[in-house]
Amino acid sequence: MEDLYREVIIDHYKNPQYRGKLEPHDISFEDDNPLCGDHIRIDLRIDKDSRVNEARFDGHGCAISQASADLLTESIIGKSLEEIKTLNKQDILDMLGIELGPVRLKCALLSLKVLKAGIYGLGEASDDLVE
Amino acid sequence: MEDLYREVIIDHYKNPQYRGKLEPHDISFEDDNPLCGDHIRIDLRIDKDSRVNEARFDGHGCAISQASADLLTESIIGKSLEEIKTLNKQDILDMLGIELGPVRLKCALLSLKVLKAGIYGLGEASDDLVE
Amino acid sequence: MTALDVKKIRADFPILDRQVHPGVPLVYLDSTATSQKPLVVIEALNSFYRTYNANIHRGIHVLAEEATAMYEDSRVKVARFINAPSARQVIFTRNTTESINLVAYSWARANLKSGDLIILTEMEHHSNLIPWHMLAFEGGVRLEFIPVNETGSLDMQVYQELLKQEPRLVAFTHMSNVLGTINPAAEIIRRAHAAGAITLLDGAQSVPHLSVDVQELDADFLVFSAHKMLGPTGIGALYGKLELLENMPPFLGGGDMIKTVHLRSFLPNSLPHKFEAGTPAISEAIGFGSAVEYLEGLGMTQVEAHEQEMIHYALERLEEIPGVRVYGPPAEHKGAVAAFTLEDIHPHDVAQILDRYGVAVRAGHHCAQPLHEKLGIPATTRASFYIYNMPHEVDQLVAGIYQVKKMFS
Amino acid sequence: MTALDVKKIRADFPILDRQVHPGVPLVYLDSTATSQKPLVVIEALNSFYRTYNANIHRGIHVLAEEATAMYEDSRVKVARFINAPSARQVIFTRNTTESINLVAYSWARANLKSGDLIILTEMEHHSNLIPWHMLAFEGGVRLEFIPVNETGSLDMQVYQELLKQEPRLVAFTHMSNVLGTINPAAEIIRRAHAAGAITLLDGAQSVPHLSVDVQELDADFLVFSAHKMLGPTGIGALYGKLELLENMPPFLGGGDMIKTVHLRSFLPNSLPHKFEAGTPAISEAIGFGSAVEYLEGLGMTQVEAHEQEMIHYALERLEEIPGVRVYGPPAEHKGAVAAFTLEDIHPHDVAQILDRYGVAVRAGHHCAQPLHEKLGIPATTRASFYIYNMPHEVDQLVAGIYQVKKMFS
Ligand SMILES: Cc1ncc(COP(=O)(O)O)c(C=O)c1O
Ligand SMILES: Cc1ncc(COP(=O)(O)O)c(C=O)c1O
Repeated sequence: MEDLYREVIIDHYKNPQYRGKLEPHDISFEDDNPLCGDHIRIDLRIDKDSRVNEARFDGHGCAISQASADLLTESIIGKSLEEIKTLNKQDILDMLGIELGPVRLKCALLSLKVLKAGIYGLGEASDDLVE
Repeated sequence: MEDLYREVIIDHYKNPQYRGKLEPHDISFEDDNPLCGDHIRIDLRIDKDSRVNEARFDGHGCAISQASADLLTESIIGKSLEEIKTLNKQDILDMLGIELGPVRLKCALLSLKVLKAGIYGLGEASDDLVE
Repeated sequence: MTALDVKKIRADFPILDRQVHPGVPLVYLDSTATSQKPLVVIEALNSFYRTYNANIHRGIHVLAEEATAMYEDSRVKVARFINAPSARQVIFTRNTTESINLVAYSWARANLKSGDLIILTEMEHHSNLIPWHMLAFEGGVRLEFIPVNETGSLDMQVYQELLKQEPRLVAFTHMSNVLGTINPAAEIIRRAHAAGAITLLDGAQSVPHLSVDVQELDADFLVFSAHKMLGPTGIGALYGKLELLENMPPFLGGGDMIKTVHLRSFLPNSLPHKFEAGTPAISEAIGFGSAVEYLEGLGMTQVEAHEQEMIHYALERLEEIPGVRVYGPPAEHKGAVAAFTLEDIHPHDVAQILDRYGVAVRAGHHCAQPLHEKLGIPATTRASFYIYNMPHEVDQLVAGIYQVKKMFS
Repeated sequence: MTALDVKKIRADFPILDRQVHPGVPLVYLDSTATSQKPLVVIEALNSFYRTYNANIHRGIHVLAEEATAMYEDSRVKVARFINAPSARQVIFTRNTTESINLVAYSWARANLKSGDLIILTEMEHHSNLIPWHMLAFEGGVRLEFIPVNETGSLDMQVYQELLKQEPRLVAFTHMSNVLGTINPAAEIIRRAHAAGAITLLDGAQSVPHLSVDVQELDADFLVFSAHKMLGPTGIGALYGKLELLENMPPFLGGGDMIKTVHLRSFLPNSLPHKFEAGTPAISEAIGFGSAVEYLEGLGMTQVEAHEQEMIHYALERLEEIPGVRVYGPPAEHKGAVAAFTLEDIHPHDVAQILDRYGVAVRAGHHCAQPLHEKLGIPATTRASFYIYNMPHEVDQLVAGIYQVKKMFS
């Protein structure tokens, strides 16, 4: 089972480091995975060099979606918005360290989709953002 | 090939004995086979005992539809309307003396359908009439 | 009544030999989503494509005649399976969903006007909700819902109240695909008729698992899918009372559904062809016929009895696991569907870990999001059983659930 | 360019070994109605049902993941086959007919108003007529028709005139299923766009037989059926430009086409799922993917070249028979379809006698009754050719026709 739910996933799911909300924030976006009701919101504070200096996620859902959100949130602190725009599917899979089928991939990528939609200032989070 | 287009069919097709119209008539009905454009009209004169004393068919179409119409028209002269109501698919097949697939069956049964719809005074000729 | 010989049945389903991971055999507990197919159905498709594939209805050559005869013969088999008075009351569609849409587009748009009421239930599958949502949005019909009560059954008292508003249609599921509830269809239909409404019975879950007799139930419309009852994908059916179907305008326009066509006008064909536009799902219809024949061979009473055994055992085993909560009525009032939650572990996680043990279950809202909203949960894990399932598979499910618990503890 | 190795191809089609009457092998000249299927397609269905049958999109277990991946992979293959910019512009439907109805119900009903003009042609298949008849009848749109001239091609001058009336849609067949005419699609589309209209290209006959590139043609909608291009029954496709599809309201409502559902409202899913309600034709989509792969393996240029050879030879042989009249343009301007009359012998009789010699042809109006009205005949006999046909089969057709003549002489 180690290949599927590595300890890191269960860990970040049970003890997320970056769960919470930021008020005020510069960027905030939220969306669901309609398939399973997973929900993720991400709040960012941006400094004047367009770098993320604080980030939090909130929401609920499966271990994969919540652990990825925590891992992603952790990874973007200090990064510029331009750098974040280049993050993709593979980056998330690398953080999780597992292979995922199409349905679970959606869980894993929900937080990245939300993050990018927020940064691009989109009205809707589209799957195209995380191809 | 004899089994398929027996001489009787080609004969009745090429030299129909009962092709024509009756004016005046007591009963007249016409209909198409929409699949192929076959068209049959049947005119009847009925005597006071409700027997057919004159009958003619008109129309155009394939050998099977026209030959059956001629054979059917021939066979009903002298019959009572009640007797005609009992005619069915098998009677037509017996006259033709061949086996037919579902599409050709419709050609073969068109005249019977028209005849029965006329006798029953229906607005439309339905396949149910010739089951 | 002889019980099902499940071992023998299993030998008819090639997929059950499959290992889904190295050394891990398949335990298929997802028949509510789609059933597996017996060899005889697979071979029906095979033999169609290998020996008599042709387009139907308009062909004179041997292949076309054979294909037409088999296609129409399947209609007769399906009609007999639900005891329809005549085969032309069975329209082939893609699935339950298309069948419901056909009624919504053709019957409802021709017969309902703004303000007219349609009664649905809170336990409907999305397929029996969205077509009516669209109609409400576009044409102003009103929708009311029979509530689901604590025990997972419909509140018949509220139904009785709703009937006073003179609904035109009552559309409801015969068996819930989540709760497993078998609704009192005959009674619901009887009351609807007394109130002057017609009824649409969603048989997607009942026709595969129970004996459903449209004449006994007096259903006006019945809809179901082949793929949930051993048949191929891509084919379903709409049964309707003759007078209703005869008076409905066509839905899809095209080849075969016409009697005659001119440049600017056409005459629709007679039933059932009026509603089957274009080249139909020919091989699929033939496979459907073969599937219902297989079920008839087993006997639907026997199928029901086996499923009752399975669900009794499954609920007994599941309910002894701490943290498991199964939704829906007790075993004797439901079909072989067990949707459950396990502590606050997300069903996606449960399903994925079960999969590692070969146990195939579904996780999510099962296309019944409003029902889950009502239950106050976003998703459930659902195990469902059919003719080929055995008690030891329940044991494997239970063992898997204990593994999940261990991992998340 | 290497020619097709037809002998080798024939070995891929099990049905071609069949004897339709004792001692009489099949000569299948009815591919315009539906094509035969290569082993690889039959095996794709087989292997789906035997090893990974599951419902898609919502499943987490291995079977569901495999089925989903293969289903979506087929979409990618079909998209590539017509050079669609992206796979989500390919919607799976039952057939060409449903694809056209989808556009008529969703795009047209949302975008056209009473008095708006749709241009069609006199050579359309019923599937590209009735949906617009229904719209004209119900919503008052106007229909005008590009006439077919003596040589079996469209009168482009009349088209030019009609364009002055500012049509909203030009819907036309790429290749006539009776005359074989290959219409100048790029030019018709270019002119339609110049006049502010969008276009629907009926590719039911062109996509199986020609290389069709939606970007090169700049088609707004393209519709086609798998069963005419080596694929299974029960599946077809609608291609559309992204902006059009994005802005169209849903057509069928149900599972899978939604993002979220509440008791009284729903949000539609994104493309392509928005238009695929309910359990789709899963095995059929997978078979479709395998069919286009087979065609790609042969090369569509090679397919075209082979069919040109076949139709040249067929017309040469047919036209030397006294009393035969073939309809449509000369071989170099048409696909491999020869519809003919033989003296005043009814096509049904011709087809049935040919069948006795194993020659499978179609007889009737071929779902193009208005075209036959224009030609002044109720029906034709149609022989059509595909990748597995050989010149000696034309000879058998010709020999059969002489037998018919003898019988009726
Ligand atoms: C030109 C054309 N359009 C549409 C169709 C309809 O195709 P289908 O019956 O697969 O919907 C056909 C096939 O008969 C055709 O030849
Ligand atoms: C109760 C119920 N209704 C409708 C459907 C929809 O069936 P299909 O997806 O075959 O159209 C289902 C299956 O998921 C169901 O369980």
